[in-house]
Amino acid sequence: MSASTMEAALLLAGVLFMLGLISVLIRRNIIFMLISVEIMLNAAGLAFIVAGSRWVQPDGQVMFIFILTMAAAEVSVGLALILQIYHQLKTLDSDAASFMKG
Amino acid sequence: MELTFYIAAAVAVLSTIMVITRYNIIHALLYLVVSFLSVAVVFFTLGAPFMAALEVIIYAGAIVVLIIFVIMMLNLTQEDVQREKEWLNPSIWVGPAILSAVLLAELVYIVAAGTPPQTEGAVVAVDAKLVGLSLFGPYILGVQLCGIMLTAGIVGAYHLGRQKKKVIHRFLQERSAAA
Amino acid sequence: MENYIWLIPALPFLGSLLLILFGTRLSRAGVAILGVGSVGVSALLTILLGLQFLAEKPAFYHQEVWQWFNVAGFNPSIAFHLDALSIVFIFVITFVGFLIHLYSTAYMAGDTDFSRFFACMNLFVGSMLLLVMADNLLLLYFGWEGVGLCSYLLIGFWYKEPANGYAARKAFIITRVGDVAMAIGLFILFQTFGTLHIQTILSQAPEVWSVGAQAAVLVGLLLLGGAVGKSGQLPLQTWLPDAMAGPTPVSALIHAATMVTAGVYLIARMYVIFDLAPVAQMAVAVVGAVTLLLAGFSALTQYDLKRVLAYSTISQIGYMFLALGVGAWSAGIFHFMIHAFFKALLFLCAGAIILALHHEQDMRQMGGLRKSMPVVFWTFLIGAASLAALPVITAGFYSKDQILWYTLAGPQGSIWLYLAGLAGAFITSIYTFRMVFMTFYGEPKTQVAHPPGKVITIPLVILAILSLVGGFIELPHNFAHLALFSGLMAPVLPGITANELLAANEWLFQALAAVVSLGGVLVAYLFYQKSPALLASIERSSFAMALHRFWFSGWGFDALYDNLFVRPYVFLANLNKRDIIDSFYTGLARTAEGFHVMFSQTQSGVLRNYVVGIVFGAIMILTISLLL
Amino acid sequence: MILLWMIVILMAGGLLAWLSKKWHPELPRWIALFAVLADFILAVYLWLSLPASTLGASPWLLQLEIPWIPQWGVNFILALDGLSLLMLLLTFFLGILSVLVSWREIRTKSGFFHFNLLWVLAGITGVFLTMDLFLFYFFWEVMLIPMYFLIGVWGHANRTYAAFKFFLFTQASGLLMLLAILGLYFIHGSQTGIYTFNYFELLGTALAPEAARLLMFGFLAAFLVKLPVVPFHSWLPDAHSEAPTAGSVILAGLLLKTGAYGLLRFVLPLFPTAAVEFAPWAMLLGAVGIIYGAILAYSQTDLKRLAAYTSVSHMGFVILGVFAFNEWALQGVVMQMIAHGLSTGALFIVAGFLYERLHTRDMGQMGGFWAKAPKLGVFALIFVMASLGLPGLGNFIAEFLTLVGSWQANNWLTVVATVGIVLATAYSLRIMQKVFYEPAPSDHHLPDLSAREMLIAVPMIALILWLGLYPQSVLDTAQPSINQQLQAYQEPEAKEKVAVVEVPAVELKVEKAENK
Repeated sequence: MSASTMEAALLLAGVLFMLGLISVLIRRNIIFMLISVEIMLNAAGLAFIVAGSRWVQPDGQVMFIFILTMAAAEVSVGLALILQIYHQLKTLDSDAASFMKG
Repeated sequence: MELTFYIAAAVAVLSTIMVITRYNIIHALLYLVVSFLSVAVVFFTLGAPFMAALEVIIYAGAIVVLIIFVIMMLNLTQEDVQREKEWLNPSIWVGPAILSAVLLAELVYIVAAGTPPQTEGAVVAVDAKLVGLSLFGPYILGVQLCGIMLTAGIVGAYHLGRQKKKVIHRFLQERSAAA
Repeated sequence: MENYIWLIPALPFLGSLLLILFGTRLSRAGVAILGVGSVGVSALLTILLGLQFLAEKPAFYHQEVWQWFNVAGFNPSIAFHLDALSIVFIFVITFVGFLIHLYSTAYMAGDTDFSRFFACMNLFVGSMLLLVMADNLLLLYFGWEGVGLCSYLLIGFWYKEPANGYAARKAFIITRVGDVAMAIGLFILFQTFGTLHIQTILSQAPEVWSVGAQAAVLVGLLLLGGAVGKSGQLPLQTWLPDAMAGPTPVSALIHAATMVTAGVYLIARMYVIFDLAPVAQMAVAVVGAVTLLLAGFSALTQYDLKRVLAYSTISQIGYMFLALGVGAWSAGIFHFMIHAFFKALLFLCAGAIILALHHEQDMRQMGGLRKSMPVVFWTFLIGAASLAALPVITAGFYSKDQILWYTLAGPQGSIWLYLAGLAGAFITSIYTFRMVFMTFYGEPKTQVAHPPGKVITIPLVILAILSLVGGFIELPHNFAHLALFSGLMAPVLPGITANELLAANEWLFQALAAVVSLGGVLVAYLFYQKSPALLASIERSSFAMALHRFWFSGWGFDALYDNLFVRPYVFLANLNKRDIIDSFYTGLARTAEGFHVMFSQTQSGVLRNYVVGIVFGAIMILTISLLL
Repeated sequence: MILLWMIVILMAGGLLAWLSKKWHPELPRWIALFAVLADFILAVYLWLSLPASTLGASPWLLQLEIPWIPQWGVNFILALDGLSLLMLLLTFFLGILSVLVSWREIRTKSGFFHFNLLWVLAGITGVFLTMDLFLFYFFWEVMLIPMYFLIGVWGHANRTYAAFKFFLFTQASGLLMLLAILGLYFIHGSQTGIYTFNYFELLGTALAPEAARLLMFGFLAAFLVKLPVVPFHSWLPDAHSEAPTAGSVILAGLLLKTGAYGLLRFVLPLFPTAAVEFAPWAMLLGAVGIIYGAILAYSQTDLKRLAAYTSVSHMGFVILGVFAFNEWALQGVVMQMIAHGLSTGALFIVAGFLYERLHTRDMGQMGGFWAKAPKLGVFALIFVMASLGLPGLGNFIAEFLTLVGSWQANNWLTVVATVGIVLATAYSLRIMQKVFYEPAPSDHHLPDLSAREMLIAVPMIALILWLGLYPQSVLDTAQPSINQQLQAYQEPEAKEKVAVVEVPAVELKVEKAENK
């Protein structure tokens, strides 16, 4: 695979990351935000894979596994939190959960 | 192989755009599955078949299913979709989009500027055995940490997800008292 | 006998200590015995010692009690040096002090703080003795400050009246201004000589400094600064009239007879420095001359009996300074001794009057006391005569005449100083007899409550006798020529020789002095006894009234200092009460708090805003790293 | 070993006092009293058994060295010389007084109070004893935190503010000192290869002028804030006036002295050239401090605040003297440390006595107390006079020696400082005037000193008189260690001495003997 593909793959990671980021920024629905974070994590993982593939080393994939694990844990805890928030506030609006105002 | 990569990449980008523009959360999740699958294809083209498999199983499988379960528990209706529409008007998303575009532009610039040394030829697959060896070799500590984190995640999810009717957080209690 | 020198100051100190510790538990008689007795024994010891001194004629007695401290060669001792000069001083201090103590037992009899009074008085006598007996300047400074403290405590003795406390503070602070000058003088002396031992300095000074050396002049002026502070001379004289707030015996002892003459002692003691610094010595003479005139004019206008005496004290000390300034050392000390007698006498008489008239001090409310208080009248008259230097019979005549004579005929004399002294003598006799006429003649205006008892009159009589005969130990050259006093002083203080040319006509100047003082009496008689209407008509003119006001307020020095130093200081202090520097730190804290408020605004609790922050941060970091 | 015991007794006594509150409410006081008393007796024993004059070249009386963290070159070094011994005596004496003074005043949490009190004292003891810079910094902090609690828990109305202010000032400056200590450590290490915090070994470190200056400012920061010198003084009035009486006594009497001690012990010998460069500025700060403190003291209406500003003024003499670099001035400084500890401590105790009776510190509400409490009046009078530098009391010796010494170094600043004495008179007499003279604005019930209070007052009076009349024993004790601190300055000093005319003052004393 050519270097240009590598660059393209990195760019793909960047684009996906940006899309996730935009989503986090514009969404008020807290589940959407969680999904967007997943997209971003996935994009980051992609970047690792690209790097590992570029140097033909397993480290990139190892990192991806770590990210995966973390994403899984994050989703489970995050969803539990979402449930809790929904039960307390009866809404999924993240702006409503703004009690920690300074 | 390259063509596969580009097609998969295009699909990934398109489906992700669809994810972030949907009002109905189930639709968004379906597109998300597509996005994950296409990224898995990209992994495959990059010579990481095992990771592609994991991507399919865990991201497209487990995580998305988990989210769907939760959505089912939340019992969302057409009203929520409507509200989503109200929340997502252009005035809200233009600013963040510009910001992200700037960030993207910088990333592109960095990738383009820092040209890596050319390595021609086919992709050399890094097989799962090698990954496993390094996981349980130099990265053993990280694996253990991941284990701890997962345990913590399980415990945390259980603890947080429990329905405690009586006990409300004191902060929220004050809130409700004030209201 | 000289092994017991230390007892002389120690006894009053001991008395004071005992009175402080047990004074409240003793009976009044006990307090009186302790207070008067300690000073009495001291006086007795002094007289015995003085007799031995006269018999043996040693250069000096010296006794070291203990070494005070020793730091790198700076080793002052608690040690006493007694020569003729000190003996004259301790004699006056203990003897006059004893009489005044005795008098006080009657004067203060009704006071609730009887023991505190005697504790302070004893402490004063002890400190004053320390001052004049010290063999080094540091110990002298010890006594110097000690008497300042006692003066403060006794002026403010009736502490419940805020004005008294104010006067006391004023006295302490103003004298301290002088003390600072003196302390700086001591630093220079120490730097130059490596010691503060007086005799060493006096013997070394001529070798180290030539005549007119800058350092010598500086030291001389600084010592003069200390002296004017303590002695109430220009420009630090303003505290003394106010110091009359204290009980009258205090005024007699501290603010007339002894403490205020400490400056005279200091200058006489350090005469070598002044010999080496003609400029400083000239300054002493000028300060004395100006002060005696200014104070004399102020005394003319006062109505408070004690204030007249206070101004007269300032004026008489001015004479002493004048004498020292022209090099008539022994004449200055002689006048000190005589002045102590008659001024103490006058104050004690004034006290007797004040006591008899229910603490009335205004002379306009007195009058006609000649009949009701004959003993006081006669003794007061003697004191007044001595103060006015009425010729031949009074001691004051001999001492003052000697000063006037050397002011003119001495090697450093000048006609201007002489004229100032002569004018001063004229004014002195006017205000003195103004006092006599206003108080004892005319119509009685206030009823005498109780005539003074024996304890009060005995000291008066003794002092009156001394005020008359004290002068006969030193008679002028052309008039029996008796020089007992200056003979005594000769080993300690250098003598003075009069101008040959003038000496032939000395009697002429004596006659002039006599005429002047008699003239003053006559003027006073004219204005205050014969035809008060004449005086009243003069006083009605606006110029005279303004002058009167000006003199009455002590030439406006109080107002001047008040506006120049006190008020700006208090204003500045109050302005800065909250400490401007602290506002810098509180300002710093305020700023931090402001930032806190500002930044806590960004903590909106809205998750998306935080994400925007993160994105901004990422963009910034990337941009910066790209640009660099 | 006896040195270690001193610290251990205090620390253990503190813990015990805290615990003993459970058994009996009065027990902490007695335990604290006996702990400090034991230390005091130890110190007096040391003083009597080790007369400084018998020493040879070395000023050190006792030394204890235990390796602590050898990897970093940290040793547990305690060493005692005349200077530290005097400071210890003062510490324990004032410690006893602070326990006595709190006997009735402290009602709440008395166990914790005495714990803090003893630990502050332990910290101060450590600061005066340790000769390892690491340990020094440790003790420097140890005395800080309990003091924070003393002010913050048992203080007056505005105590939290004052405690924070105190903490921030001293902590910030202490950190600068830590930086300087580390800087010295690394410079010494890189030069010799031996990384150590040992004071004795660091003494000879050769420093580049620039480095020496920076390091000196690090040390100065801590000491000048603690002292305090004028632009950094503003924590002091708040801390002093809000602290409980014992806290004020310890603050004024001891904590300020650690700053002065630090200047003597560390700044002078470690940075001789930099200190000489800085000397005129330091003396200027001193002179400004004397005047500025005096002016501020004059305007205060709060008795404790007034006393606090007098401390600022008096500490000006310390820095003036320290940077004069001669024996007179340094002896004066040592005397000033002791005499000021007593005199200002006494003024705070007077304020405490009055507060206990009147529940106010406002002088506007006092007056005419002489009639009601003559013993208190005499006690106050003596220490008011001490603070204005009356001869016969310790402060006079201190101030006079300091000024004599500083005159040799700088004439004009000495003149300014001497003028400060006049201002001292003004504010000191104001205390007497407002509190004891004048008619009382309101009729308070004011009992005179009780037996316990006399037990506090009488030793203080005796001591200040002793210091004023026979200070030689104190001066002798301090002398060898002062010479030690001055060693680096002896060269220029020798030249100056030649200029001074040596006058033999002995002959005159004998003369009279024959005359008889």
